[in-house]
Amino acid sequence: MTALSLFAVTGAVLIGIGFYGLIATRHFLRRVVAFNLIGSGLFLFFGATGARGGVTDPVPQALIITGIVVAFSASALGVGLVVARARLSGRAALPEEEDGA
Amino acid sequence: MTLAFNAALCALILAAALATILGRGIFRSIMFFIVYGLLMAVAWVRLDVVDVALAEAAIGAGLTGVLFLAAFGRLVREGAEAEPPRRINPPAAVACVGLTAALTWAWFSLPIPERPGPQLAEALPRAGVENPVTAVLLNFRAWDTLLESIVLLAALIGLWMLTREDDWRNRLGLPQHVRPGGVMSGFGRVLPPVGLLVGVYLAYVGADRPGGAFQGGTVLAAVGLVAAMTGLVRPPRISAPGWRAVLVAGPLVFLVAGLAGALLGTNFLTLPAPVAGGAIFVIEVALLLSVAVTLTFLVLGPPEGENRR
Amino acid sequence: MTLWLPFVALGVLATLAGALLRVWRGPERADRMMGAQLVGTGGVAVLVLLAPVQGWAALDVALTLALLAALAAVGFVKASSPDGAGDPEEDEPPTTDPRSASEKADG
Amino acid sequence: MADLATYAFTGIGLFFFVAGTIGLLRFPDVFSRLHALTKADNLGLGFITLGVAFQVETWREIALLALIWALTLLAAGTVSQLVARVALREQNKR
Repeated sequence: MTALSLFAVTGAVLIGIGFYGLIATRHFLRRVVAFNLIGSGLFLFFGATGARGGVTDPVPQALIITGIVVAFSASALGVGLVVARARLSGRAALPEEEDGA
Repeated sequence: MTLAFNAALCALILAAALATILGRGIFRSIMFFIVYGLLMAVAWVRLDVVDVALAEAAIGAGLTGVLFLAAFGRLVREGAEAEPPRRINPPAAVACVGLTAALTWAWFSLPIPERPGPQLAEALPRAGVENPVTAVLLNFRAWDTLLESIVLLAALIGLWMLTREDDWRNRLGLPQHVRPGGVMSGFGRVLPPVGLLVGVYLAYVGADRPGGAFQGGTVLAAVGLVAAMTGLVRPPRISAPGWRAVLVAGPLVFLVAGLAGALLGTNFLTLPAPVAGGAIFVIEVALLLSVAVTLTFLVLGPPEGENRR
Repeated sequence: MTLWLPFVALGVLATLAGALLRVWRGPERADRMMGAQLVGTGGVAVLVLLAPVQGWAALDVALTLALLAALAAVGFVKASSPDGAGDPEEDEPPTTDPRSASEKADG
Repeated sequence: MADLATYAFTGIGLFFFVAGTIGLLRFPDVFSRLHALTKADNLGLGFITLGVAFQVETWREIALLALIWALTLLAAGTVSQLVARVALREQNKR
């Protein structure tokens, strides 16, 4: 397996881990973290794609740089919403599911 | 040896990512996310994309950690950091394994393209800079960058909309205090000058080496954050006109340059070759300042009064 | 040299697995923070070691990491202070900071 | 000759990293673990930057390496002070 394939598969696994965290965890802050994992897994996959064929293509690199900054600003807004919600309701996690719901 | 190194690096990255999701307690999750960001910066260097590695090092390993830790502290004070007991969710796990498998299949079945496209090599001499990543960011695909700087501004406005009515006139973030002459205030006096130098250096070399306005801006944002947290400077209020001007300077200068391109006969946002170098320099300075200030304000958060429980 | 430096880098990476274990086990929050701090230093060391093999631009990334090495820890001590904005060296949070008090009066 | 110095110094640096990590894992309490950590931080990275400095091509890289080590020293000193105080306060609370 070449280095690029290794990083691309790592990116794919990261996306899977991130999605699991987004679906299966209940605390909102952990969900924001999971969202960040999906984002950076995607960037890794995309970056590896852009480096195939010998030369590194600058277009994916430029998009990833803007993507990292945008993902960060989205996280900052998300974290702000989590904190604001906790102040209003005193909780920052989804309640436990009732059986049969 | 390099394969063993890459494999070990990927294993550590995956271990850290799994631990953020599966570890008990939100604090542990945040710590592993910081570790994960550090390892990702190394991974980007291994992929030979230093431009991305610089951005990841400043944001993933620096700013995001402070953002999450500050949020965790606020949740602790609200008594909302506890997590309900978690169970394994088998359907979600199966779906996510399926997603990973599909992406892996996609990777191995995609045709290998010819890189980079011949258009880029042909166009690069007209770009005005030698670093192809900077050329793409600020000239060839300037649309993305312009809209991205506006997204940053929109996120900040959204965050500020969460301010409470009585906090509106306070300074951004929590009112920081340190022991005068203590370790933290000493650190806050030593680091910012060096950090300013590094940030400006990264932005300056961006024309022909890895670096640029975004990479430099993220480093400057981290420096601004250190200065605010250690009490070296006090954050401004939302209404401060000078800081508002800096926030919009980046997108505004970008738009003006784009319109000028349209008036000078080329298309909107396409910089004519003779002035491209100078125009990129002006845009970069404005973007550097806007990105740095916006990111700092995003981490500091909306204004909060003193000792709010 | 192209074999030795990646080998040392691999060795440093292996020690980072130990740091990850400390982050996982805790038990104190300070322990976890220390583990993360060691990963930061180790990341700088790996990048420095790879620079002669991989290209000297890696040093710029190492510089960025070294510059921000203390950022997360400062955020951590801030977040663990009682009001989220303090300094562990203060014995008690100053409730009457003269500057902010005067400012409030005129604002 | 320069290569020999690189082998020696980076090897010593790796030794300090290994020792620091073993200390971080095996020492019994927070403060002794902090002590182990600063060894890896200061000495390990110091020897590694020194070793790599024998491979540089220009003075620019030497300056960068020196700055990297100086910044890590500053960070390590600050972090150990502050984190130790946080740990002390958490212990006193109990």
